[in-house]
Amino acid sequence: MSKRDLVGVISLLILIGFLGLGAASMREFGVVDRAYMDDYIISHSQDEVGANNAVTSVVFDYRGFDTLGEATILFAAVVGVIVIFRREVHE
Amino acid sequence: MSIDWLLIHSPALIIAIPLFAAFTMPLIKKLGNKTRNGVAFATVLLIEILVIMLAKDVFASGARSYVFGAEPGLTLPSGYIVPIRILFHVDGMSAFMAIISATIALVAVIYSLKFMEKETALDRYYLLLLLMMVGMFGMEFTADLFNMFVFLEVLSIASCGLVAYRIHLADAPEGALKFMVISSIGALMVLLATGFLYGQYDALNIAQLAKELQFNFIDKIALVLLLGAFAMKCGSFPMHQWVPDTYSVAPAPISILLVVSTQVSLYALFRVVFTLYGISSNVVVVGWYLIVLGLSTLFIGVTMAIPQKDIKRLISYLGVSQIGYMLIAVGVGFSLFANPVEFEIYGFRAIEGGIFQLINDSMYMGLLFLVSGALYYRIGTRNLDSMGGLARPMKVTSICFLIGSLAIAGIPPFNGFASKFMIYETVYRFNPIISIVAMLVSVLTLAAMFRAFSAAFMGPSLPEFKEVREVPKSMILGMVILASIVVFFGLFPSLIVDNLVEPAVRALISRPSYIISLLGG
Amino acid sequence: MIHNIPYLAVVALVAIGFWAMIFRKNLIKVIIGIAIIESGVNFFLVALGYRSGAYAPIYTHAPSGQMVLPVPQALTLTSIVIGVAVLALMLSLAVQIYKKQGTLDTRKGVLKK
Amino acid sequence: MSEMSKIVRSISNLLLPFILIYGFYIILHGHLTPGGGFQGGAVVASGLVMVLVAYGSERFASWVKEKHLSVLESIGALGFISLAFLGLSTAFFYNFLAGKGGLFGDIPPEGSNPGALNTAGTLPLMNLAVGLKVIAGLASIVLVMGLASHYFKQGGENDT
Repeated sequence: MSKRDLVGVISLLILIGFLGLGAASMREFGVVDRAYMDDYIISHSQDEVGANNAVTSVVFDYRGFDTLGEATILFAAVVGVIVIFRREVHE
Repeated sequence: MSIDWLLIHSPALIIAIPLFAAFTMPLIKKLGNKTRNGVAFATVLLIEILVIMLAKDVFASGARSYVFGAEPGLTLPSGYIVPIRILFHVDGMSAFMAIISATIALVAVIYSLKFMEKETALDRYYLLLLLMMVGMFGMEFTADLFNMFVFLEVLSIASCGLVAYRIHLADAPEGALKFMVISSIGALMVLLATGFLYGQYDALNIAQLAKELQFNFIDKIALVLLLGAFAMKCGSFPMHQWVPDTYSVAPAPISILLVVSTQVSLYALFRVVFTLYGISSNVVVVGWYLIVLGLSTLFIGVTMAIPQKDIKRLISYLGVSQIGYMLIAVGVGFSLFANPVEFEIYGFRAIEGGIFQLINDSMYMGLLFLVSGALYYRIGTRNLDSMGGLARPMKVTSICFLIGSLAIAGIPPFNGFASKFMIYETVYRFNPIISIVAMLVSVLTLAAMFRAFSAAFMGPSLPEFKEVREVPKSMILGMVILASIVVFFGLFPSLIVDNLVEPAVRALISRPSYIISLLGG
Repeated sequence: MIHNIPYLAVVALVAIGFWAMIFRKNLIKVIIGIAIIESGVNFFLVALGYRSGAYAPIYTHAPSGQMVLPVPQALTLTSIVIGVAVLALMLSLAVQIYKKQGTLDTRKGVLKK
Repeated sequence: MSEMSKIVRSISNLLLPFILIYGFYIILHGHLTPGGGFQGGAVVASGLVMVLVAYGSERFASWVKEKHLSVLESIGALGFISLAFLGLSTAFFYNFLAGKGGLFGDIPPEGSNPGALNTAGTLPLMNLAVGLKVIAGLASIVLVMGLASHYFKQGGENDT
């Protein structure tokens, strides 16, 4: 086992212990005790946005700006792939 | 379309206009190169003007918030207690960062007009450059953790495409992949931390989270994840290896934008430390974490820089070590946060020094990268050993390089001296040893830069460089803009500190006013 | 503790991803490691939004009862698309690296300098 | 990628219309049922990719050019951001059609309902724009990668 592997093992163990403790002390799965933001969206998505699907109303209205960023990311990735695979690099 | 309307909507417009221009780029490709360059230049110029207008307003009359998809000013839905929509919050610090990004982007586009002329698919180059700008502005303005993650990814993916732009270079895909791996790990850590915080408080807004934070065990995990992620992205030790590999393969105008993007990560780090956690965290531990991170970054960066033969790798390693100064200064300030007396005496001034160093760093690092790009443009190599005697044919370039190297080493009367002196002074009162190490690093920086200068510009003219001429005018213009900023900031430091840096630092440290201006009393 | 098994599964996924990243020598496997971490984080977000016994937050022919939280689902959607974009770019770069160096082994020059 | 056998090609011809219809259904009903622009776009794009795999990237490229796809993608993105711009009289991303009674302007009845298409304001339009963008984007990623792998296999250098 090389030195690099040892460092890897130790950092991985620290990470697992750290996240595992955090996950174990999270609130119980399936029990949401505070949901001010989500309850507002569930109860207002029909009268404010007019959408039956609350998730879509979040995606395109309440957090529409995130979706613009997401569309931008996909756009940038497509452009990046095209740039990486272009044939001629000099004019 | 009055000025008022423009100011109200400017946080959104500063993001939306470059996005619109970027999306149009593939459509206007057919209209010719002039149109394409014109659109790119006009967009960055317009954004620069908008940013300066917005910053002037913010410095004069306080922070501005923007709500996406609802009436302006309605940060909470009427009669409700928590924010639902994505909010932008532009305070002094965000405006300060936006000025840096907009200026550097403008210089990068001016420089690219000639520098990139011979490459193909330039519409995509300018498209990605605009998207990089969008990512930076988004991270600076947003008051929403998930939105910050999204813009972090916009920034990384656009930069990755640009780093790999000269794909024919042997190292280009490797440099880009390294950058992408580090960025995506960092971004996933941010997302994990966002999940931890969301799961507890059902909120994504930074102000709302700051208001409710209890600093329990899960909050501590989220803090560690966020600190680790942004420290990784700003190129500090031990994750500094990607910086030289990435910077050296990227075209020079992109390298200077990458410098700013590391500083935007640094801004996000400061935002997390000061605004999200602030006084409710253990300030001494976090402060010392930043100081130790800064010290190791400072030292490793400069020792790696000295033996480099590739001019861009040398400058990149020095750039890594410069990040250390800001981390140390802000760490010192933050560790005194809980102690108002000492904070007033020198803690505040230490943070001021760090933030002043941030703007200075972006300017002289930008200048040095542009000069290395100019050398590459004319002689086609980055190897210092095969250069020599270039001062005679390339006078302006060599003077710019001299200004940049004196500034980075902290020699008066250039801007590096002004900010580094503030840092030495205040850090010395905190802990003399740190200050002495920082000064020592400055001397080593000077040595490295002196070696590079004499290798490239001094000595007899080499026969193979008989035909070398000065670079085209637009490239000179880009360098001269940055060089004059470096000189100006060095000659009138108090003007800049009073008018730009102090409002920014006041905004950064005042966590209660951030919360109140978004959520009300 | 036993109620938190989904969160622990998230930790396991993230750990597997990091393991693949650190110890696998093939570039494609490193990229797969990142994709695994990505799915772990997405799983975490979705798990945070679950309410026991609740229905999907869609009113079309909805049964009466509580609904699960919609925001984590939207966040997960965003994060999945981002993951696709990142994956596409990284795989393209891996193809180019293979073409230039003839190997994807991280011990033979790739990503090591 | 090279062409696959006759069986694969025939089956993919047979399946393509169904996949397209299903994908467009998901895009158009995004505000009523699970789905939306991204999900439906991914379905349609996967249908196109199936054709690409069956016929090989060169033949596919003779029907659908990469530059046409990037124009389509730009149009989708521009449509999306323009819809966001149109709300600028109030705020960026303001849903200016919801509840106004016109196009997509109806408000559905409170609570569980069968769902009407003419609701949700700008959401269906944004779904369409994003759907177009995702179809073009994902198809062009796979097309470019397929063409490149074919090109590399023939020993082509990309720095000429």
